[in-house]
Amino acid sequence: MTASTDYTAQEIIVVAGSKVLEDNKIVFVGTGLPMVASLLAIRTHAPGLIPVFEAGAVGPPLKCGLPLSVGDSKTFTGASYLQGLNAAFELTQRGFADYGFIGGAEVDMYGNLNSTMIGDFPDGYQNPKVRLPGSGGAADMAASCERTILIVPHDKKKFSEKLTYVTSPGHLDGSPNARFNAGMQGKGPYRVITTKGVFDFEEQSKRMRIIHTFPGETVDSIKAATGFELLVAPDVSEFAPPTVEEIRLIREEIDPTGAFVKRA
Amino acid sequence: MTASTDYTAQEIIVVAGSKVLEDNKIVFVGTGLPMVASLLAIRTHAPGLIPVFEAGAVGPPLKCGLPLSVGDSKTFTGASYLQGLNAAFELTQRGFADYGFIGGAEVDMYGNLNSTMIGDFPDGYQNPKVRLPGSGGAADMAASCERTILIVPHDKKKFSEKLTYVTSPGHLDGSPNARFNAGMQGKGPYRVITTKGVFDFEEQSKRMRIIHTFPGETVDSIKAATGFELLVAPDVSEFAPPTVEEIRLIREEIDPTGAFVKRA
Amino acid sequence: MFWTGLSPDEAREALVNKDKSMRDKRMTLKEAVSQFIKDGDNVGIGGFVNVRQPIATAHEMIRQGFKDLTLSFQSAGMGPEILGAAMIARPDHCSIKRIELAYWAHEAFGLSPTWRYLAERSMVEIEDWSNYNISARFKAGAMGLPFIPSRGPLGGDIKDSNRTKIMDCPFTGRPIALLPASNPNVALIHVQAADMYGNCIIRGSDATCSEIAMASARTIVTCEQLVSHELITSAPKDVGIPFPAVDAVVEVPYGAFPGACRRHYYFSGDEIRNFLGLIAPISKGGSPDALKAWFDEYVFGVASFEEYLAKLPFKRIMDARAEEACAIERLA
Amino acid sequence: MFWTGLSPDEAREALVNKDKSMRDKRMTLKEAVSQFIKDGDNVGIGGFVNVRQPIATAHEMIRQGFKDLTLSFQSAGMGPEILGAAMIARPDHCSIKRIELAYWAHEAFGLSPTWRYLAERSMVEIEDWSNYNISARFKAGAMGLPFIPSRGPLGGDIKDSNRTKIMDCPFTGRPIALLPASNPNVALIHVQAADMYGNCIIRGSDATCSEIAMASARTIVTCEQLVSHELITSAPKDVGIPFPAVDAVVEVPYGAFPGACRRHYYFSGDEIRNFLGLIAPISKGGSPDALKAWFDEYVFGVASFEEYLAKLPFKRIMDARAEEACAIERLA
Repeated sequence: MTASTDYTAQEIIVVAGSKVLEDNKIVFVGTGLPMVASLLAIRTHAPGLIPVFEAGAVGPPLKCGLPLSVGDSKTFTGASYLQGLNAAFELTQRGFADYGFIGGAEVDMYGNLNSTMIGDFPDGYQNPKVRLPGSGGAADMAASCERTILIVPHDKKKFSEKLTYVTSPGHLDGSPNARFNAGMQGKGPYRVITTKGVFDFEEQSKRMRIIHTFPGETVDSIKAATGFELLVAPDVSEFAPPTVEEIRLIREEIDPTGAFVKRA
Repeated sequence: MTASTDYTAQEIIVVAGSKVLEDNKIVFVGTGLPMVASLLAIRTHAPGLIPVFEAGAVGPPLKCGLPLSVGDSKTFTGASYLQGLNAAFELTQRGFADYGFIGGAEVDMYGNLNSTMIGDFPDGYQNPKVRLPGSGGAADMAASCERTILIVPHDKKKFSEKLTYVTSPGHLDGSPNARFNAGMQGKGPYRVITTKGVFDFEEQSKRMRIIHTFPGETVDSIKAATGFELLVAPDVSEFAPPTVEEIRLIREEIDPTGAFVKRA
Repeated sequence: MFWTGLSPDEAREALVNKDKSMRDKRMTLKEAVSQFIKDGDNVGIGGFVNVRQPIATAHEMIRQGFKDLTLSFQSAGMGPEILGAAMIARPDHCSIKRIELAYWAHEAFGLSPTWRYLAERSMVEIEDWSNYNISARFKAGAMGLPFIPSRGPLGGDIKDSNRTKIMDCPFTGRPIALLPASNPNVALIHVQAADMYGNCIIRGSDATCSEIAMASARTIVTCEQLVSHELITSAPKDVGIPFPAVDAVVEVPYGAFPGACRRHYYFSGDEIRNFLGLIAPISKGGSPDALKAWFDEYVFGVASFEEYLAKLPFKRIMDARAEEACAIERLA
Repeated sequence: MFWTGLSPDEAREALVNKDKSMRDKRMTLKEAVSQFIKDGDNVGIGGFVNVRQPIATAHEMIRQGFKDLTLSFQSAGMGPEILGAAMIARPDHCSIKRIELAYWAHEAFGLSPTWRYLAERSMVEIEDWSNYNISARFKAGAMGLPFIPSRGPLGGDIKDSNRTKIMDCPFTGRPIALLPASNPNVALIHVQAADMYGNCIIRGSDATCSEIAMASARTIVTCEQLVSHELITSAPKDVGIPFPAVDAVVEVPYGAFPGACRRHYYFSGDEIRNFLGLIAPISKGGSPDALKAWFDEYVFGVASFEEYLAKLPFKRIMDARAEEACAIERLA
């Protein structure tokens, strides 16, 4: 397993994301890098991973290649179930999704995500400074998958003390049983994968915590790039760089056109 | 159109029921005589009638013959839509069913039907004198079809001042907007077909009213066989006896084995 | 207890803790029933009246014996009939505590003598719903919701026979009924085809089979045909129940007999009427000996549903097969 | 007004008064749009992101002009993009008043410049939902219910951006969200196949097309293939939208182009990026001339969607067709 010396920030996100996925579990896959990471997991350590896509496909073998959309024809072929959006989210609300794999533009220390707007909420809701696409299915996955895995590019402004808007609820305010008390199901955010490392949430406080630093980063460099106070796990370790084979799989087999994994 | 002189009580019910059905309307058909009456309507004046069955079939051409069940394979072949029970009742709750065609063991003057139990409700609910099959889909059709057509064999005890139990709600207590105020949709009972005549409901009082007497019956004979005070329409008329052709269709083509229309 | 199967939170927890992987779930019906049905369970029964009732599974349950079951179904015929008749014949061996239902009879084949017997003697707790009400309750369970709104029970007495709650809609101000979810402990479902992982294809009406399977903590599937995963998933939209909802897959041809199964066989009216005829006289004080003899010969006296079928006149099964072919012509 | 389309009672009334007979509903898209879409309508848009978006219908709407529309969709791409871009190019001719949505962007093809333009200039009222929330709202509308419960919006800010109400569940005591039904005035749905009565077959994900069609007062269906009633009903379970829910049936091959349509064509990324590229510079103060020229050439300058397609490089359409064939191999 030769370590690669030539990989991009998005590529290590994909590799780290893939490693979080357990074999034989059901993962509700959001659009973009989660799709690439799930395919990599299936091609490596998790051939029995069962992807679910919000347009409705459950467990497709994805033998036609990387979908460009979670409603893509490539997700439908060979699926074990295929109805519509309501059916996919009802499965999830019922408890069928072990993991949800989502992204966002901003994240806070409790794993809440914003993908709706930058500006002032509620007063400036109708007049956003930056209007983002909106939740899509992310809020639903966040509310009802048993655990969620988040992908957010690491950036001081994006790792924010206070979000403009909580699109996808994580551990809310971190208080005990916050999710249960709000009427939600599932244990909430489990891991965060960024361009700088891998994070979990400390059990009592539900606050984000460094568990792995990516090559070239340190606990301090990551803290410096984070807009809130990060906790540090007692046994924080360096994440092994992607292998040459993993990078080859991503570049040559999984996303050869760079649809989601940018080369630059 | 030669009048038949040889027909049974169930046969005239079928003929009268069929005549109430309008061409090109959607009718949600309950099990038993309503199925026979709907087939007769399709074979005579209403070729564009669209039957819906509670197991899920919408608009089947019924070319394989009389179904023995509303979940029968014969209702599925050639249907325009076929999911399950929820889908059929959701269509109805939404407003797709112009008519519902149902039966019951007992009826009151407001067209409420009982098909659940004879005895004492609520105190004797767990200890019925006679336990009937239960609502099936009749209560749902009664609650949400735009209008309902009821079939009840005429009998003083079955046409009752006070039902043990209201399974399928009609005009409730007859008070203005009673159905709307209860949260229901639809205009409620439209016609009652019995072994003795055809009845509608007087517009203000919502009370059952004789509109047609069957051959051999009079307003007085019908009143005498009814356990509540019947109203009489100003223009009550005798219902024409079934034609020889109608009886032939029922006996030879629609229900040749006497599955629902008993010969005796 | 308010919830007669699992509460919504228990139902979620059961599914979260379950192995949902795609693995071989084939086993014998004997294994499936002994592994997945427990005394006291709330049992969701699939099919509609006498269409796709899980008859083979009911036979196996009676062979093994069961106690204090709750049966939940919308409209059923031979499924509860045979389970209930077993309670009449062998109350020491088989017992039903409670019935949650919309309809129990046989349409063209008549009323249910077992239902009258058990209800009129107060031998079971009763909870009435309508077909849509209880179907919607399974749907709420399948959707992971604690309740679902419905207009179905408004205006009549059904809502006062059960756990429906009425509230004023916060959007319209008009009354609306809230139906509590049903999450049975175990679902019994008969389908036309399944693969070894539990992906199921249902032909004809789905009835509420998908909802019951998704709502339940465990699901036993019997199928007319066990086919390859590749064949099943060549038309993913035909899959009515996805594999993670299924725990056991058993190939049992004619598993809904004497009821009907679209594409395979029509009702066997003779067999249904024959069975009902064994029970009707008991209500009027007659002896249960003929019914007991039937169970001794066809259930307790055999090791499997296949052996029961083998004891029937072959013509009876071929007639049911031929009659179904009239409703749906297909090349083999 | 609380209800932005029809209220539940109005939606019921509209359907009760509608002619639901099985009759020939074929017409031109020009006739369908002029007959069934009115200024001020709440328009439900079918498909999912760039899959089966009703693009041909959007072109025709722009040609005819419209005012004060509300657009309702879960996740959409080119549908609102082209309608919104028409408002940027010709505000006198086309206007959108309000957007009820879960997501507006193009996944692998990037963000929506039109959405940013309209939202950041406060040119439209916004109501955010999640994909499940708004899908469930259409479903409530389709079910004839005033609302549906959901756990989806609990815990975040979406519920405070819209008309969700939270209550304590009367069965569990835990909080639960109630989502008001959506009953649009008109649904725009593109499907693979339909018969002249409006029975529709959808291949691949249904998205929420069935729900939107059943919830709406009127439905315009465009289809890749218009086929016989006999063929459609030879597999009744394949029918995703039944005829009584449909008002107009128009055969428009490639009617979702440059989006994708399962079995027929994959995304035309070049065409999507090309269109988005006309709008992006306008946000930064650039001229709208190129966008106007595009509309003049491809929408106002032609009489039909077929004429727009005829102006495109033939290879672009053949490429989309060939790429879809990789995902689903089929004999013609």
